[in-house]
Parts: sequence; C-alpha cells; structure tokens
Amino acid sequence: MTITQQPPAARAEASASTTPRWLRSLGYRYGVVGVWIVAFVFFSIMAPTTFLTATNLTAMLSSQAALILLALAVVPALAAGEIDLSVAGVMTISATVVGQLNGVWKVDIVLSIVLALLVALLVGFINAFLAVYVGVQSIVVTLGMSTLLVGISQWIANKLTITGVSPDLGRLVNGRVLGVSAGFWFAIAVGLVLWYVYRHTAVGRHVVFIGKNAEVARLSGLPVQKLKVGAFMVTSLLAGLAGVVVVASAGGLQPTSLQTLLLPAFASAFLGQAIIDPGSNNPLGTIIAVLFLATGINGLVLLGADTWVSDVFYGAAVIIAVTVSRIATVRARRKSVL
Amino acid sequence: MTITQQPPAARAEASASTTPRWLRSLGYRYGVVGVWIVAFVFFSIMAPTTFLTATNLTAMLSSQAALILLALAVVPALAAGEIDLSVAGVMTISATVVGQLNGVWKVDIVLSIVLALLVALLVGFINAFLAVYVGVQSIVVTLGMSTLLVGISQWIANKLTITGVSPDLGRLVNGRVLGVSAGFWFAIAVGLVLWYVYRHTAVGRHVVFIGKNAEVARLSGLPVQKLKVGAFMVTSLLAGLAGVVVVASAGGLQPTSLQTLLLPAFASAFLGQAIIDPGSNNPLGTIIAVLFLATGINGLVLLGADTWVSDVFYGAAVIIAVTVSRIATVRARRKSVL
Amino acid sequence: DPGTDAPAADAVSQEVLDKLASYEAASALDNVGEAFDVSSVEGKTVWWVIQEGANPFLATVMAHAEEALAEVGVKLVTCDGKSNPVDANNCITQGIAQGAAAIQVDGPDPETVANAAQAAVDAGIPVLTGSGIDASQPMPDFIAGVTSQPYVLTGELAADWIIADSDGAANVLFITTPDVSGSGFQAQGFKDEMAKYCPDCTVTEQGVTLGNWASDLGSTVSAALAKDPTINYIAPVFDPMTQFINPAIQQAGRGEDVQVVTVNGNLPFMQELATGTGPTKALVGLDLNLLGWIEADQILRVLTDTPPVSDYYTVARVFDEDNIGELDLTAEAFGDSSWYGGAGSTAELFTSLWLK
Amino acid sequence: MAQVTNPQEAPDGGLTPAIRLRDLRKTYVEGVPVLEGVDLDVPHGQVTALVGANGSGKSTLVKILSGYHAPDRGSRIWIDGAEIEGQIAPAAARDAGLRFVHQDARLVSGVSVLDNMLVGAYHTGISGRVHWRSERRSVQALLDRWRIEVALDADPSNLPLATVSKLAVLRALRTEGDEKISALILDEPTAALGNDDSHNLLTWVRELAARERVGVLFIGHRLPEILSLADRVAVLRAGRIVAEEAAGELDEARLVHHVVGTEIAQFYPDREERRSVEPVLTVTGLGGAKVHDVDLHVGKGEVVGITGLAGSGFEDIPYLVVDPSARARGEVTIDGHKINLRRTTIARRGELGLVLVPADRKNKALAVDLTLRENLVLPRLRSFLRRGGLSRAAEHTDSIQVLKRFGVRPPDSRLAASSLSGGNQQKVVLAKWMSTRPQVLIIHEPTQGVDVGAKSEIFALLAESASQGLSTVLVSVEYEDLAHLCDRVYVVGEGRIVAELSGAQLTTEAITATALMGTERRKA
Ligand SMILES: Nc1ncnc2c1ncn2[C@@H]1O[C@H](COP(=O)(O)OP(=O)(O)OP(=O)(O)O)[C@@H](O)[C@H]1O
Ligand SMILES: Nc1ncnc2c1ncn2[C@@H]1O[C@H](COP(=O)(O)OP(=O)(O)OP(=O)(O)O)[C@@H](O)[C@H]1O
Ligand SMILES: [Mg+2]
Ligand SMILES: [Mg+2]
Repeated sequence: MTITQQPPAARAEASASTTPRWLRSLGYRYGVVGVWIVAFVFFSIMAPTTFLTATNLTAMLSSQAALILLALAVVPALAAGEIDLSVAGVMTISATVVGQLNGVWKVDIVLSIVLALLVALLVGFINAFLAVYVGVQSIVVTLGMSTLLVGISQWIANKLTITGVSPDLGRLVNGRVLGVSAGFWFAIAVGLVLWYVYRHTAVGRHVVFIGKNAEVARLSGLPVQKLKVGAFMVTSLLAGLAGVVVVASAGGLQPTSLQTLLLPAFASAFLGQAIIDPGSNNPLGTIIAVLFLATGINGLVLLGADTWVSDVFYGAAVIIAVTVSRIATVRARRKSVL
Repeated sequence: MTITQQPPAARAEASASTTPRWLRSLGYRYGVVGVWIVAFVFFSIMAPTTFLTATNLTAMLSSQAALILLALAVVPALAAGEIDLSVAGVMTISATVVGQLNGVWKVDIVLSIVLALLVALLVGFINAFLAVYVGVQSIVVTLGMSTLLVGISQWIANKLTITGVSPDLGRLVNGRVLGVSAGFWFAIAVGLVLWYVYRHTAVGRHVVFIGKNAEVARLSGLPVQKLKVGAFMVTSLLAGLAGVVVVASAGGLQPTSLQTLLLPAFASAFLGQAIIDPGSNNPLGTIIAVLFLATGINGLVLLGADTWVSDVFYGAAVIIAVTVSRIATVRARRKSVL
Repeated sequence: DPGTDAPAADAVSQEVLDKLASYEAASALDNVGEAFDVSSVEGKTVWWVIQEGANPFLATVMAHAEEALAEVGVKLVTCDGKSNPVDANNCITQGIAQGAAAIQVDGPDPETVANAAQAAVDAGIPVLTGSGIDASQPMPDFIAGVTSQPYVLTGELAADWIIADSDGAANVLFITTPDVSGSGFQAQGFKDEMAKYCPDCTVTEQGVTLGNWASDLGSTVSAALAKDPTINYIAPVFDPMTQFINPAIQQAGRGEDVQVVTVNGNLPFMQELATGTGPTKALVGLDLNLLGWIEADQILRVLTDTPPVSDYYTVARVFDEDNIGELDLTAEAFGDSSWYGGAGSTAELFTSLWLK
Repeated sequence: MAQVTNPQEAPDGGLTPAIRLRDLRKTYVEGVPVLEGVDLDVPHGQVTALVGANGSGKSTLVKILSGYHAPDRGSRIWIDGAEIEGQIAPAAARDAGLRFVHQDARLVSGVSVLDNMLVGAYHTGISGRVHWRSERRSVQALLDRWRIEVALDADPSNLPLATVSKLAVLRALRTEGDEKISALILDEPTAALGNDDSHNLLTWVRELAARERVGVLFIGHRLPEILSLADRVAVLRAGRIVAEEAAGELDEARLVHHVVGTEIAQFYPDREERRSVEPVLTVTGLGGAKVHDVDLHVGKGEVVGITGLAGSGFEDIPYLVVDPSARARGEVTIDGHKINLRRTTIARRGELGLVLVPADRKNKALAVDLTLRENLVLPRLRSFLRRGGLSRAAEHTDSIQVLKRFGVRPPDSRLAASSLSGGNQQKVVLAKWMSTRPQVLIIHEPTQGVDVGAKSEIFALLAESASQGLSTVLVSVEYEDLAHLCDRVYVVGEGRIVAELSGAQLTTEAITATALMGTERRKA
C-alpha cells in the first residue's frame, strides 16, 4: 500500500509574497505547537501551583519514554510510504522476551535485550518480506502480525504476568539525568538520530522519496525494496526498544497490556506530521505530539477532571490540532504559491 | 488521505492464455475461501461431534451479526479511498445512546434507536466535513474521533455499565429465522445491499472510481466531495447499526468494551478485499472473512485450545490468507498478461 | 509494617489493628457448604466464558477450576470473551448450542450479557458468574450462582494497612479501573474504611480505564504526585497496574517515600514485594486456587440442584515484609493455596464435600 | 452553481456559437493572473484550435468550462447562447452538451475499461441498476468502430498509452439515446499518439464536427497538424488571445511567432557530422514480450532514434534495456561493460553511464508532490554531503543553477514540481538526468506535451550535449523530429528492427514509409 497525501504547503513555497517566509509558515509549522502552548498556559493558569512546577514537568516527561519510542517507531514505515500496525505487537513480544529470559529464566540482561531486539528485527523482516517482496498491503500484513505477536507473547509468558526483570536495568532507565529519566533522554536521542538521518543523510532522503513516489525512485536507481525492508526493520527495532524500556522501567509485564498503546502511538505520529517540518518523516514533530498529549492528560488530572475527560481531550486534541494545522497550510499556500 | 493499491489482477486479465478465465482466477478469487474450506474440513475431522453440527454452526453464525455489520461499516470509506478508524467509536456511542436512553431513562426503544443512528450520522458528517472539505487526512481525523467518542460515551453512561435495554429488541435481534438469528440475516442483507450498490448502481460505481482516483473523477464531472461525504455517512450509519445490534443482543453494555472490535473489523474488511471479487469494495468478501475467522475461533474453542492459540490463529490466518491470495493474483496476472 | 511499629494507640483504632492482624495470618475458608452428591455430574461439559483470556488473574482462576472439575469428571470448555460483548455473547451462544451443562461467565458484569444468559436459562442451562461483581450484590434472576473475590473486604484491608502503617495520617491516591466491575466495590470498601477509621487521612480517587492503563497510568500518577507532593500512599485496585505506576513513582523521584498497596497477589507482584526494593510495600492477596475451587464447587452445586452457597468468597490475606518471607514464592506454591495456609488442603476439602 | 439566464443576452451576430467566452479571467494566486480577459468563440461545425506556450492557461480555460475551477468575477460564458453565471456545475456542463478530454486525466487504473468508459454517464433503470448488457454492447460497438482491441474488463494500466488516449477521446464521444454533443473540448488528446493515430483522430473529429455540427475546441502543440486540420486557430499568450485566424491563412512560422512572442531563429539545431566509431552502447538479441532479436548500437556522441508505429514494440526497448524488472532477454554492453539484463541494478547501470528518461512523466519520471530541488538532486544526493551531512543550502544553490541552465521557468527550486507547466516539468526531468553526466541518455518521448518554444530549447540542449560527447537514444513517434535530430534511426515493426536509416535516407517520409511498411510486410 502506498499512502499519498496532500502535498504539504512547504513544498509549494515560493517567494512571491513580501512577508518573510518564516512568518508566513508560522501557522502550519507551529499550529500544533501553538495549541500546545495554549494548553500549557491554560493549565498554568488553572493549576498554577501544581502544573507549572519543575517536579511536575520533569515527572511528566520522564513517564513518556516508552510512548515516545513507540510513536517514533511508527515513523520510518510511514516515511517509506507504508503503515506498520504491528509496532505494539513487537513492543509486546520484545518486552515479553526480555521479561521471560531475564526475569524468569535469569538469563543475563544484556543477552536478553539483544535477543529481544533480534526477535524484533526478525518480525520487521517478515513484515517487510511480505509487504515488499510478496506485495501484500503492509497495513494488512502488520494488522495480522500484531495479533499473532500478542498470541505468541502470551504463549511465551504462559499467560502470566512476568516480573523480576533486573532492577539494574530499571535503575538505569528510571535514573535521573538533569531531573528527567534516562529513558526519556534515550528516546529523545533516538528521535534526534532519526531526524538527522531523514534530513542530512542520503539514505534518509532516499527513503522519504520512496515514500512519496516509489516508481520514480526505482527508475532513478534507488534500491527501493532494500530501503523499504530497512524501514520496516528500523520500525521494528524501535518498537523493540520501546518494549525493552517499558519492561525495564516496570520490572515486570502483563503481555497484552501494551496493545492499547497502538492508537496513541499512531495518533502522535500522525499529529507529528503536522508539526514544524510538515511531512511524513517527522521524528521531532512526533516527539512534540507525544508531549503535547501527555501535557493534556497531566493537566486534566491536576484539575481533577473525570476519567472520561482524558479520552475526550485526547480525541479532541488530535482533531483540533490537525485541523488547525491544515487550515493554516491551506492559507499559507494560497498566499504564497506562484 | 488516499489509498492506492496494487490493481487486482482481475482487472489485468487479457485474453492471451487459453485456460478459461474462471479457472485462472480461481486462485486469487477463492484463495481465502479455499483456506476456509480447509479449516472447516480440519475442524470437522478433529471435532466431528461438536463442530459439524447444525446447532453449532447456526450458533456461530448467529453471534456474528454485530461484527459483520462493523466490518461492513469499514467498507464504504475504504471503497471511497478513505479510512475510517472511528467505526468502533461510533458503534460505542450508538450502543451507549440506545442503552442509556432506553435502558436507563426508559425512552421508547424505537425513538432511542433513531436517535442513536442520528448521532452516528452526525459523527459521519463531522468526519466527512473535516476529511473532505477541510482536507485533513481521514485516518487522523477518525483516529481522534474514535477516542473522543469513547470519552463521550463514558460521560453519557456515567456509571460504566448500562443495563436493562428492552428485551423486546433483544428478542427481535436474537430471534431465530431458519435457525439463525435475525440479526445475522439483517447483517447479510446489509451486505447484499452494499454489494448490489457497488456492483450494479451508478452511484456505487462512481464511489469506487473516486476511491481509485479522486482527481480524475472530479475532472470527469463526478461530485467527488458529496459522494465522499455520503461514503463516510454510510460507514457511520452501519457502525451505528452495529452498535444497536450489539446492545440489543447483549441487553447491557460496558461502553469501553467495544474498542477492541476495531482491529478485527479491519482485519475482516482487508481480508475481504482478497476474496471473490478482489478490490476495495467487497462487502461479500468481508462477510466471508468474518465467518472464516469466526470458524477458526469456534473450532479452536471446541478443540480445547488455549486462549493464546486463538490470537495466533487470528493473526496467522490473516497473514496467510492474504499472502496466498496475493501470490495467486500475481501468478494469474503473469499467466494472462505476458 | 504496621504490626511491629507499635503505633500510638490513639492514632489507630484497635479494630483496624485486630482485623489486620487476623488477615496477616493465614486463614481457611470459613463459609463451607454442605457436602453433596456429585455422582450425576460425571461426563458433563461446562462452558467457561473468560472475560479476557490474556488476563492472568482470570486465567489462573480458570486453570484451577478446570483442575477441580476434572476431579469429578466434568469437562471444561474455555472460551475467550476477548474483553468485548460480541465474543462474550458468542461464547455463551456456543455453549448453548453445544448443550453445556452449565455456563460460567467469569469476569464481566453479568448484566452486560443479560440476553445471551437469559437465552441459556430458557434453554435449561444454568448460568453462573464469578470474579465479576461482589458476591454480596443482588444478582439478576438469570444467575444461578455467584462467587467472587471479597472486593469490599480487600478494599478495607488495603485501607487498614495504610491506616496502620501511617499511624492514621496517610495521604492516599486511590486509583480505580472504572470499567472493571469489581473496582467499584473495592473502592467503596476502601473509602468507607478510611472514613470510618482514619479521620485525618486524605483519599484522592483517580480512575483510569483498562484500555488506558499503558498510556495514562504513568501520567496520572506523576500528575497526582506533582499536584499533591504530600501523597505518601498509592493504592491501585489491581496489582498489574503497578507495572505502570511504579515506574512513574521512581521517575518522579519519589521511590523512597511513596508506598504502594494493592490487591490480587499475582505471583510476579508477590515476588516483587519480596525483593523489598520496589515501591510496593503491601499486597492484599487472594487465594486464586481456592477461588477456582469454590467456583467449581458452586457450579457442581448448581448442576446437582444443591442450593448454592451465598456470599461465597475466596480467602484474602495481607502480605507485607513481615510475612512475605515465610512464603515459598514459586509457581507451585502460588497454585496450591500454601500462601494462604491451605497447601494441599483445598483439594482435600472439596473432594471431601463432593460425594461420589 | 450554474444558472442559465436569458439566452437573448448573447451578443450574437448570426449563428450562436457552441461556446462563447468574453473577458474570461482566472487568478489562482493573488497577483499572478493566468487568464486576463480571454475572448473566444467556438462555433458549431468547426474545429477551433487553441495553441499557446506551456503554462499559458489553456488547461485552465478548459477546466473552467468543465466546472472544475471557478472563473473570476466578471468573466462571461455562454453555452449555445445561454449565459452561465459563476462556476459551472459539472453535471450542467454535461447536460448542456459539453464533452471533455482533459489533459493527463486519461483512464484510471484499478477500474475496468468498461467502467472508465461509462463513468459519469451510466444508464440505469428505475431500480438504479446499471443496464450492463446494453452498456457493454454500446461500448463494444464504439471500440469496434474504431478498431480498438481491448478487453472491456482489462485494467487500463496495462494498455499502451496510445490506446488509452484513444479510449479517453471515445469516452467523450459516447452518446446515448437523444443526447446531443454541442461542443467537444480536447486538451492535448494526441500528445501520446503517433502522427498517424493523431492524424486519424483529428480527421475523424473534423468529420464529426462537420456532420453533427459539433463545435470542437482542440488544444495541442503540434503546429503542422493543427494547421492542416483545424478550421481556425486561436493563440493564447500572456493571458489573452493574441491572434485568431483561419488555419488556411496561417503558416507555421507566423504561428510560432504568435505562440512564442518572438521569432524562433532556428527550430531544429544544426546537424553536426557525428560519425563515431567507438560504440558506447551495444544491444544484441534484445527480447521481451513484444520485442524480438533487436540488435543496435550507439556511438560516442551519436544521436540515435528508435521509432515505429505506436504499438509496434519500439516503446518497450528503453525499459528492456534499463529496467531489470522488464525481464529482458539479450545482451547489453555499456562502454565495454557487459550488464546482466535481469540482475544489474538501475543504479549500477547509472554508474556505468546509462540512464533513462521515461515518457510517463507523472508516474515514472517526476515526483510531482516533491519540490524541484528534491527531484533534481535525487540521483546524485551523495555529492551534497558536507561535514555534518547533506546540506540543503548546497542543494538549493546547485538546483537553481541547473534550473537556470536548462531554462526552467520559474527557476525556483522550492516549488513543487506539480506547479510547473508540462513543458517545464519535462525540462526538469531532463535536467535531473543530464546533470548526472551520463554517457548514454535514453529518452522516451522527450517533447510530449511540450510547446514549440520549449521543444526547440530541448532540442538545442540535446544537440549541445551530444556535441560534448553524450550518446543519446531518442525513442519517439515524432518522425520529423527524429529526422532532424538523429544521426541514425532504427525503425521497428512488429517488435523487430525493419530498417536502419541514416544520411540521405533519413527523412520524415522515409521513416513514415518504413514504419508503415514494416508492419505491412510482416502482416503479409
Ligand atoms: N491548481 C492550480 N493552482 C495554482 N496554479 C495553477 C493551478 N493550475 C495551473 N496553475 C498555473 O496556471 C498556469 C496555467 O496552467 P495551465 O495548466 O492552464 O497551462 P497550459 O496552457 O495548459 O500548459 P501546458 O501546455 O503545459 O499544458 C501555470 O502557470 C500553472 O502553473
Ligand atoms: N461492475 C461491473 N463492472 C464491469 N462489468 C460488469 C459489472 N457488473 C456486471 N458486469 C458485466 O456486465 C455483463 C452483464 O452483467 P449482468 O449479467 O450482471 O447484467 P444484465 O442483467 O445482463 O444487465 P441488464 O439488466 O442491463 O440487461 C456481464 O458480462 C458482467 O460481467
Ligand atoms: Mg495544459
Ligand atoms: Mg501541455
């Protein structure tokens, strides 16, 4: 499957208008950031003593490491024009493998992690093989894979909750650096690496081109299939890392509980596409999206909102943010193109 | 967002080969049906006294009404080249509205259903408005909408379990016609109507055309936006009906419990695309896919398999069936074109 | 460790301490029904509709019930409701079609499967519920028998431990899972106990629905801790929630001063409690083996037209650093009631009740 | 919404034209008007040709007529004497008897040929059911009449471009019952057709116009053809009709002048004597689905043509040589390196100096959603690696240079490729590949849909690079261009090379004759 999107206005920018470009592009590049700031200010006013405190903000950031990694995992496949719905499944199996090997069978933690990541890579390769070489739509293959992996994880874990994963690893991941958990910084670092790859390396740019038009890319000599396989495997690897982080920071795991992260991860990745450098390959936007949504949940809890409010916020935030950004894009395009 | 797919081989046939067309197309048209038959035979042999009985099979069919409707709901949006991830959310809110109005506030059941379906249509219209007129990718809008609707449903339901929905409605939906529940026949009828519309009416053909290439459709004078809006609204209406059926046949509801049906519904709709008349607009294939997956789960339960086995079956079945069908498609194409 | 701290006598009511002390010790099932004749049940098949096959708690109970019923030659067919009403109804419908002798709906509120259950009753198949809502609740007519964990009691015990441990001055974040039916009863028990015995305690309640555990529990905890830094206890209703709560506590840098008290006693969380390194300091455990057996017992009573036992609860025990050391934290011990003082005796008890 | 007002208002001299435009204006982006007051009549029974440079607004005009775009305020449009106000409703345009063949909007893949032919005009019974049997029959009859052999259930993506173009025109011509076509608007319907097909089609359209009194508005870039077949020619430049004359009174040079605005001193570049001994590309025994035993060679700096009738198989040759997925048989050597036709990657062939510019611009040559910069630098991204990775600034600087060198307008590397007109897109495609400094450049239909001015510039570019040693293979149906540009031309008939023309033999007529005969002979 290929996903064609409305070309973002960034593509269409020209120099006709006299307003400086950065100003004209503010709306669509920073629309979501704007909504975030509004939410931030709102909560700061509504809950000044609780929301806008270092402890609150650092704690909020700290708890997002696994979700950031999972949302980032969505990006490489999207950038290559594919959809990988198995990321939560890969996260589950990777966490289960670490948990079972290290927590239950007391295998060395490093070895356990390595094996878990190898499993993740293997899954990525199978997805890629079916989607790229056999030609099945990636959304379908990975949907099936997702359920399959959860089943296998239950089998591995023998339906039980796994626990007893090395507390050293937990201390490492949960340990604080500049007030925020090491896991968070790790996730940010992964995001920066992705950003660098997409923006500044030939491979990254090639993948993005493939995502936009695989046939043109192929006839231009790019190894389309190999790069797509690579994209699937990176996606799986990141999902596997998310699994390692989650099991490390929790110390234990109920394998099926991670499936529910699929939709939030996709919501963040899609939302991320509308941020700063609009386009399908937007790791930094994705990170911001995760943090934006986390800010909302955090703020609502501080305001003492009912349980259902957080779902309403989550859904409405995604819709409103993307709509705002889209309207700004259209405006910008009308004013500046040709 | 537009989804472009590999054109199904059916379309690609030429008259080069001497094998009759129906024979050449057997593989990809009936690949999944074949897998279904294999599963059927397998279970009949393994569990002859329990699986292959009229009561078992009719019971199995009877309980699939809501899922068939939900999977069918996915189809109109897919056919129009869009993705609607809010179907489970719409099902939730529709079921919740019926449950709360009739079960808790004792509003007349017919009125409750009408209101629930109006809510569903409204949601469809909002999705459509944002996706079609504002131009936000449908996958993103509807992802947000999905969570939003679950939140709103929780708010409506207040107490998280709804009970006491009119047993008359339950009797109607669960009542037997030819040994199978009326709800099942209703779902089948809906599927047949959809099939008829897509295959034999101008509107249906136009929507399919739009799904393949909206730009050319617009140049050809089709009212692309209106038809897409219509597709979103039909999708929502069907999801709303699924909600009515589920609450009617269960008699009670926990609003958060329907979200888990999203992936099975999509799995069936995608799988359905590979069956009988390969393509994105395949209501009959979708029904067969639901029944195929239900057969597997049913058989596994009767064989006494562990619960994780059913997840493995579900995932593996989707992957294998779609892969088989894809390979057969490629074969058929190669034979008939080259 | 409320037992040893010798709290100021006036801060903590003696009733609380006594109750705690009694539940920190192993106890036996006190609500045993009459012995009855099970000779007619051999060869019957019971359908067990598990709300979510991947839920370790429910899966463990199911495994024990299966083992129990096998004792008397009753076969269990397990069917996964996959947390949604379509699959749950499907399972019940299948059970009816297969002519089940009885159908056990384990986990969900029976009202959410009312019609299918009624259809089973109409077909002459008794429907029982277990682990879902508190056995003290009024049951709908179509339910022939009920068993559960003592939700209200476990809520009270969690509260008691906190009251005792804090010398009556706890600031508690109580986290529910509003879409799991038992959660509400437990919350009620917890809050009532707090209100009754700890006027100086503060309880803040937060709900996170099951589907949002992985995404929202962490944020909820970090926000709550930021909002009220004096929170010193967190009590999630079920122990698997700690896998998302505990990291948030660590990440908030409150690993040292926030204590977690929770309910269920699944093996992994017991093991974690035993290490003493995590925030979890007390667990109200439930004898899941026994729960499986009493569910089986209730089913057999219904199958043999013996009056069902009312208020049929499994045994609870409070674990903390004082008594966890005594336990053998292996899967075998987890499975044979030995943590609750019933090693091997559970099977004996029931086989003695089931007259062949 | 379209609203038909008093038809008497039409400023009608004598006969009511099918279409009358007065002061038609359209501005997409503030400050950059595309149409600035177009006055044009399309009379019944005549072929009116509309010509103009790429980007002059021809398609815009067409899309306004079909209701795709709204005209600016003040524009006035009459259809058969009835004034339309505001944006035309697509259905109203059809009801008024307007039929369109839009540029680049040919057939949709994934939908059968039958459905493509019927779209927008299914005939249904009261039940809403499409009359499949009669529809099938009527479409089949239309195809039979035009001797187009194609299965109605086939997917158009597998059909030759020429067939697709014909089908697109036939779709517009389909009438049912008492439907009447008042005007037929054809936006470059023949761009993908060979001279022959194009001529046939135009002749037929002309007959139709005369017989059924249909007003035809024909848009194209092949001026000689237009001059010989249109009744009147209108030239669009700078947003206005700058000339409108009877075709018989115009000659090509004057028409070119109108289109371009200046003289084109020399349409085809001077031909240099390029006799090369060292072959850079040799192809032996090349075979594919429709191609058999093709041997050919190209010397250093040589310009070699490959042509034939549409459908003769010559169109497949470039892909067989360059694209491993075409699964060719045979042997190909580039600069002494033998390549494995099914294994050697396109990238490797590129490194050896062999590159292909495909004809299907939108799907194969250019990612239209991406910017010019992204398209231009793609094959040589690694050359922009600086310390710290790829440098966007360097890419922009280079892209702007390339755009200027190749005369792309506007030379703004930040534009989306889709926002350029067809001719300029084609220049971008050429620039993308020529800036990789290849040894052998295979170009398939390099001037499809390109205006005269741009065509001449592209020819000059090709000649210049050839003189610098680039070996060029032109694969095209434009016999006249080949005759002027090439040193040698291979003519393909029925998948085999039937003639190799060079020197004095190499004339438009000779190519035409051998192409036709090649087919005839094999048929005989
Ligand atoms: N949708 C659009 N938005 C903005 N600008 C557009 C749009 N469509 C066309 N243009 C611009 O309007 C001008 C006229 O384009 P048009 O397609 O009408 O040219 P044309 O005469 O048909 O050219 P060609 O001969 O290449 O087909 C061009 O500059 C083009 O870039
Ligand atoms: N959606 C479709 N796309 C392409 N071909 C179709 C489609 N539906 C039907 N056909 C083809 O049209 C032909 C006639 O179809 P069918 O038998 O369904 O209609 P019919 O009853 O003969 O039509 P009518 O009622 O108009 O006489 C068959 O060859 C069938 O394959
Ligand atoms: Mg044009
Ligand atoms: Mg053109």
